[in-house]
Amino acid sequence: MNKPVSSHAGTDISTWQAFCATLKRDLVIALKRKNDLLNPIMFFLIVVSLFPLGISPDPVELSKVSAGVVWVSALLASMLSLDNLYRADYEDGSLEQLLLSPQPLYFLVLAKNIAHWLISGLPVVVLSPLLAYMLYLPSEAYWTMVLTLLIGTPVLSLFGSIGVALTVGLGSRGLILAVIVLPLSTPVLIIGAKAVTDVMFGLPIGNHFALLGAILALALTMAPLASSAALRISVN
Amino acid sequence: MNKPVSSHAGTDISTWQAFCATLKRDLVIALKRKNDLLNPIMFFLIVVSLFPLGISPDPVELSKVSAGVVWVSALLASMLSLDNLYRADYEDGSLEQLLLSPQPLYFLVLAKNIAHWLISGLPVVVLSPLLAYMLYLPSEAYWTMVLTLLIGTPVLSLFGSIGVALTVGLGSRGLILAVIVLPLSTPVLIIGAKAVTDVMFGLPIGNHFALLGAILALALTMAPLASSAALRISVN
Amino acid sequence: MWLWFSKLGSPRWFYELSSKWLPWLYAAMIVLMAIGLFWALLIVPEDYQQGQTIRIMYVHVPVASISLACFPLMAVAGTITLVWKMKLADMVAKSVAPIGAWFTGLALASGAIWGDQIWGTWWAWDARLTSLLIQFFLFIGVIALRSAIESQDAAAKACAVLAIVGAINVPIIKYSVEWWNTLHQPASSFSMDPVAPNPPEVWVPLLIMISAVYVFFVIALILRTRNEILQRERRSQWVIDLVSREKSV
Amino acid sequence: MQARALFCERDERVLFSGLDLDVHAGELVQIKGSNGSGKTTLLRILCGLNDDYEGDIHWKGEDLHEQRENFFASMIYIGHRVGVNRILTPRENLRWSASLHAPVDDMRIVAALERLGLRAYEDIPCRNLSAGQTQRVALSRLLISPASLWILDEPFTTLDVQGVKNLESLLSEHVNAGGAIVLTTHHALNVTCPSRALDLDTRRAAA
Amino acid sequence: MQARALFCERDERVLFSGLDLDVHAGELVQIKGSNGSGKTTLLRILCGLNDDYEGDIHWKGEDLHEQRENFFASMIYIGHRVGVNRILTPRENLRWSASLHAPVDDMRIVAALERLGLRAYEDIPCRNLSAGQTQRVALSRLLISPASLWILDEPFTTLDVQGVKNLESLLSEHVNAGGAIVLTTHHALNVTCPSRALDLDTRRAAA
Ligand code: HEM
Ligand SMILES: Nc1ncnc2c1ncn2[C@@H]1O[C@H](COP(=O)(O)OP(=O)(O)OP(=O)(O)O)[C@@H](O)[C@H]1O
Ligand SMILES: Nc1ncnc2c1ncn2[C@@H]1O[C@H](COP(=O)(O)OP(=O)(O)OP(=O)(O)O)[C@@H](O)[C@H]1O
Ligand SMILES: [Mg+2]
Ligand SMILES: [Mg+2]
Repeated sequence: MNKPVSSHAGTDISTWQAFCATLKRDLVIALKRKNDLLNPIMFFLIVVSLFPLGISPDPVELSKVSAGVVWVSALLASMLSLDNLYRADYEDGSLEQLLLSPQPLYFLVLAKNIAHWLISGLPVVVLSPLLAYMLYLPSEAYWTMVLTLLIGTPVLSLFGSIGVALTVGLGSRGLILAVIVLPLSTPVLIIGAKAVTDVMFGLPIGNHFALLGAILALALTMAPLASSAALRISVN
Repeated sequence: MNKPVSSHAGTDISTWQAFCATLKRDLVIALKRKNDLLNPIMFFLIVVSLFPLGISPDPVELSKVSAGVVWVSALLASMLSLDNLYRADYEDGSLEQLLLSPQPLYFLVLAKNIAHWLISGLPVVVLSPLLAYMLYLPSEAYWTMVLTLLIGTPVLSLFGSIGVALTVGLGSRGLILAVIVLPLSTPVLIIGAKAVTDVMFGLPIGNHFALLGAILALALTMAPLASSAALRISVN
Repeated sequence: MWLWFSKLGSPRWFYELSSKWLPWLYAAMIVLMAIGLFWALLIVPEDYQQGQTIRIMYVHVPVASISLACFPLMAVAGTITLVWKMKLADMVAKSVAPIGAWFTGLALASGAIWGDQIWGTWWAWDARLTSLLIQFFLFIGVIALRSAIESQDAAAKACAVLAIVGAINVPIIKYSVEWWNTLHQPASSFSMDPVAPNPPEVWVPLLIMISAVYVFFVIALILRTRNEILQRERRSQWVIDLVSREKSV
Repeated sequence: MQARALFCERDERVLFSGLDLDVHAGELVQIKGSNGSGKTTLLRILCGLNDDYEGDIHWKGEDLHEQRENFFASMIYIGHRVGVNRILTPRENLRWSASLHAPVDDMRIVAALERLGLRAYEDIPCRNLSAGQTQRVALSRLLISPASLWILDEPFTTLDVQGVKNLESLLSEHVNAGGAIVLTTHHALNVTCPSRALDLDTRRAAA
Repeated sequence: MQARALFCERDERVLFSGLDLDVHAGELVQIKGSNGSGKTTLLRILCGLNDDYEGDIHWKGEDLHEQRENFFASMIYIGHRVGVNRILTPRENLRWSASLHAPVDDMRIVAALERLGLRAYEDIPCRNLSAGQTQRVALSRLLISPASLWILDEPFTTLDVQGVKNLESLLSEHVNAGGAIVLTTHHALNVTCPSRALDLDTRRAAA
């Protein structure tokens, strides 16, 4: 453990330490509530398995829609888990403490977003091949699906964070969040699902990845700023 | 306004008054937050339109999956709006007051469930034909879809209520709720979606309706009891 | 420049100035509407393919083009709100959201009616249609957020953030949707051919209708904003004076 | 109301054991104790919200569990979480609270709010009230309820000096009219009615 | 810290106008006022959480908005919502709070908790703590923070008699060591340091 240092607002070291501490804190909270770890996966699994039930168990039919279904489910799973991102902190006052930190809010918000992705996005990515198998996705498309999800889910977390930050002070949540976040996420969904479908038809997909990467870069730089601004407004 | 009456625990009149007051209260809260009214519909609309984006815009493809997609979206919309059912009351202590009421909890919980359905289920049913059109559902299946939704969505609210009641005391929600509620709701989903598909193929569907009706009757009598018990446990 | 800017930010100044503009705008709208409608509905020849339904174009295109302009406008107003904390900008932003939603809804509706006539379907998952639908959702999101947040100041800033984020995304959405659907959709039947191949007797009235609807849009925006000004400034002296003057007249 | 041989532990720490508590009509019982000594836990056990205990609780001579509804009809509990919806106005909140027991007319609601100094705030959403005002809305319930037993967990929190006095006189009135009160507070109570204190700390020290 | 000509209204009710408030090092300022008089609002404005006001606030001679980070580095705020996560333990909570300003070692965290009477509760999830214990966890932050200005909103709520004394001596120590404190409370403060009161009610009555 490091010695008490006198605080120098925004020095790199203390910013880095605050970043790490925030990341660690959110991960510890998630670990303690084991649900948080299990739930995104379970939700993803359940939603994906609703489709064969609702649509048809026919392999040919399913394989045609599988890419879309996996992607839509990933989107919904990510969005549902967003609710936890700032809510508890808002209710117990931790969010005020975060806003009153002398460290740049950008990094603290980024740390929270990364933690959220590690808890809810990454497991979905890891689990996706299994579900793709269950939905008869052609095996040549597996890697594309995993990779698009790997690039796409962080974007969902980052965009989603803006929506949660805007709505954290409101009484009713859940749905208003969805109404704000889902439209913003459509490009990622379209590109991601299309890449997987294209691979199934043997089409080139370099373009899709370039696009997804560009969106991710944009989201990484801009979204935490928007989230920070939104948090300050919500806590007012 | 009626005169102050001395309270006789559980007399029919005061139970009925408590039922009405609770129903009215929840509706007023929803009306005051206009979002609560709009959001289930918007969510339903948005989720339904995610599927064409993820799957394919092709009418032939879409019409095959349309029944399943509408049903799955209705299920998700109903489930997401569940979060509001007891959460706010738990946080501000109103739930404790509800539990300490001398009136039978069954009716109070039922009133809350009915209010929830009126706010989130009914609009979805009303809107479903429009979405069915956008997904190219064959027109002969419209009525079946609306009717199955009309019987099915109350069941979703009632079953969902049990899940929320069980999880209302927990820090993280959203997902754990989904994990508990979705499996409970699959029978309704399967039967509802199958009825619609069967009608598209010209098969008889009387059976499906009988089943749905039976489930609804069961849910109406049992689910509020289970919710009541769950609430007592959660508040402990 | 700065003086002008801060003057523009004063709701009162805007209110008084717009009072002077409004009669002119009404006149312009009536004249343009009359000419445009008369020309479009009665003079323009039937299309050899589409028959009378071509006349829907004179509603559809202006409405659609305005609905596209609304989001950027809202984002600009939002930026001004956030950066210069100008109250008037937020009043404009608040007023433009429902108008934008309505115009987007009208574009969707008029397109759907037209589509039913010539494509035989009310709806198709075509690029343009889909991206407009998503933009409609975004408008609803902004309106929902505004009505959900109670504090006026917080609502203003929150909606500004959402409008800016949305405005960055609208082109991305549009692009991704366009590019998504080119594979599956036969371009010919769904293409919204530019008016270029058409003769001037078709596009001149269209231009007139576009300007008429634009003037209508500006009027609606000004009226809504004035309404908002009166509501927010209802306790300031000049509004009280104004109201008492109106009453005495 | 009688409680006999109550025993409760949380996290393997015994909060109280063999605790006997009798509450009679016309009496105020103040539960004292340092932070974490188990006051809130005790109150929640008494009012039937917490089942994690051993021992018996009787109400009018009969076991509590066998006549929950009768008990609930004549008891009112206000806890750390006050049970005031933030979206509804004080008036609407009270109307609903009342209807759970016995509906009352609007006059009484307004009178109750006025008595607690919330005149002119009847129709403002509770989220726009300050901490103390919200507490007052909750306390107004006492005035419109027919309950004879009041169970109050730190009812004085966030009240200002005037509010504290007001509440104290309210408590005295209720007890003098034959009601019973169990409450916790850290502040020195100043009431004009028969009152008694139970100190959980000294009990434990003695044990 | 200086505030000049503060003006704030909520729901069209003017809470204060033309309010001047100077807080100097080595001084405790107690904001008084009845429920709903605007104490919480004033504190939140002072600490930069609330922007809905008119007027200027200066910190060390410069405008607050232009040096937010410096100000945040030497200010600590504890409000009605105390900022204690219910799942983490007191130790983890404090470690994170500290790291937002300047990380401190575990020894100091334990010492702070001990000083506030939470020995043996360091590693219990905060959800299992009583209301007063949670408040104490929040107050421990004061001891591990390098901040010189403390802004506290009703810090005495739910504390027991011992806890109140403890906190009062803590406040006195801080002020005597050259710190500054702004706080609200409805209870009669008993500190051994220079202190001053600002009563929002009498100000408004005078206006
Ligand atoms: C629901 C259905 C429809 C929607 C949502 C829709 C939407 C749009 C949009 C957003 C524009 C762009 C306006 C601009 O760039 O200024 C537009 C223009 C246009 N639309 Fe539609 N449209 C629909 C149906 C149709 C149909 C059925 C036709 C007839 C073939 C049509 C013909 C046109 C034409 C000719 C233009 C002008 C093209 C241009 O100036 O670039 N639209 N529509
Ligand atoms: N979010 C809000 N929106 C509008 N008005 C509010 C809001 N919060 C508080 N108010 C109003 O502002 C006034 C002051 O509230 P504030 O919380 O500052 O009071 P306070 O002095 O802290 O009272 P208490 O002693 O009860 O905590 C109250 O009359 C309240 O009705
Ligand atoms: N949900 C819980 N699970 C386990 N232990 C708990 C729980 N809630 C409280 N405790 C423990 O029970 C003890 C008593 O808590 P209680 O809330 O009854 O105290 P209290 O006397 O009301 O204190 P305060 O004056 O701070 O409100 C505390 O030591 C606390 O750690
Ligand atoms: Mg307690
Ligand atoms: Mg306060």
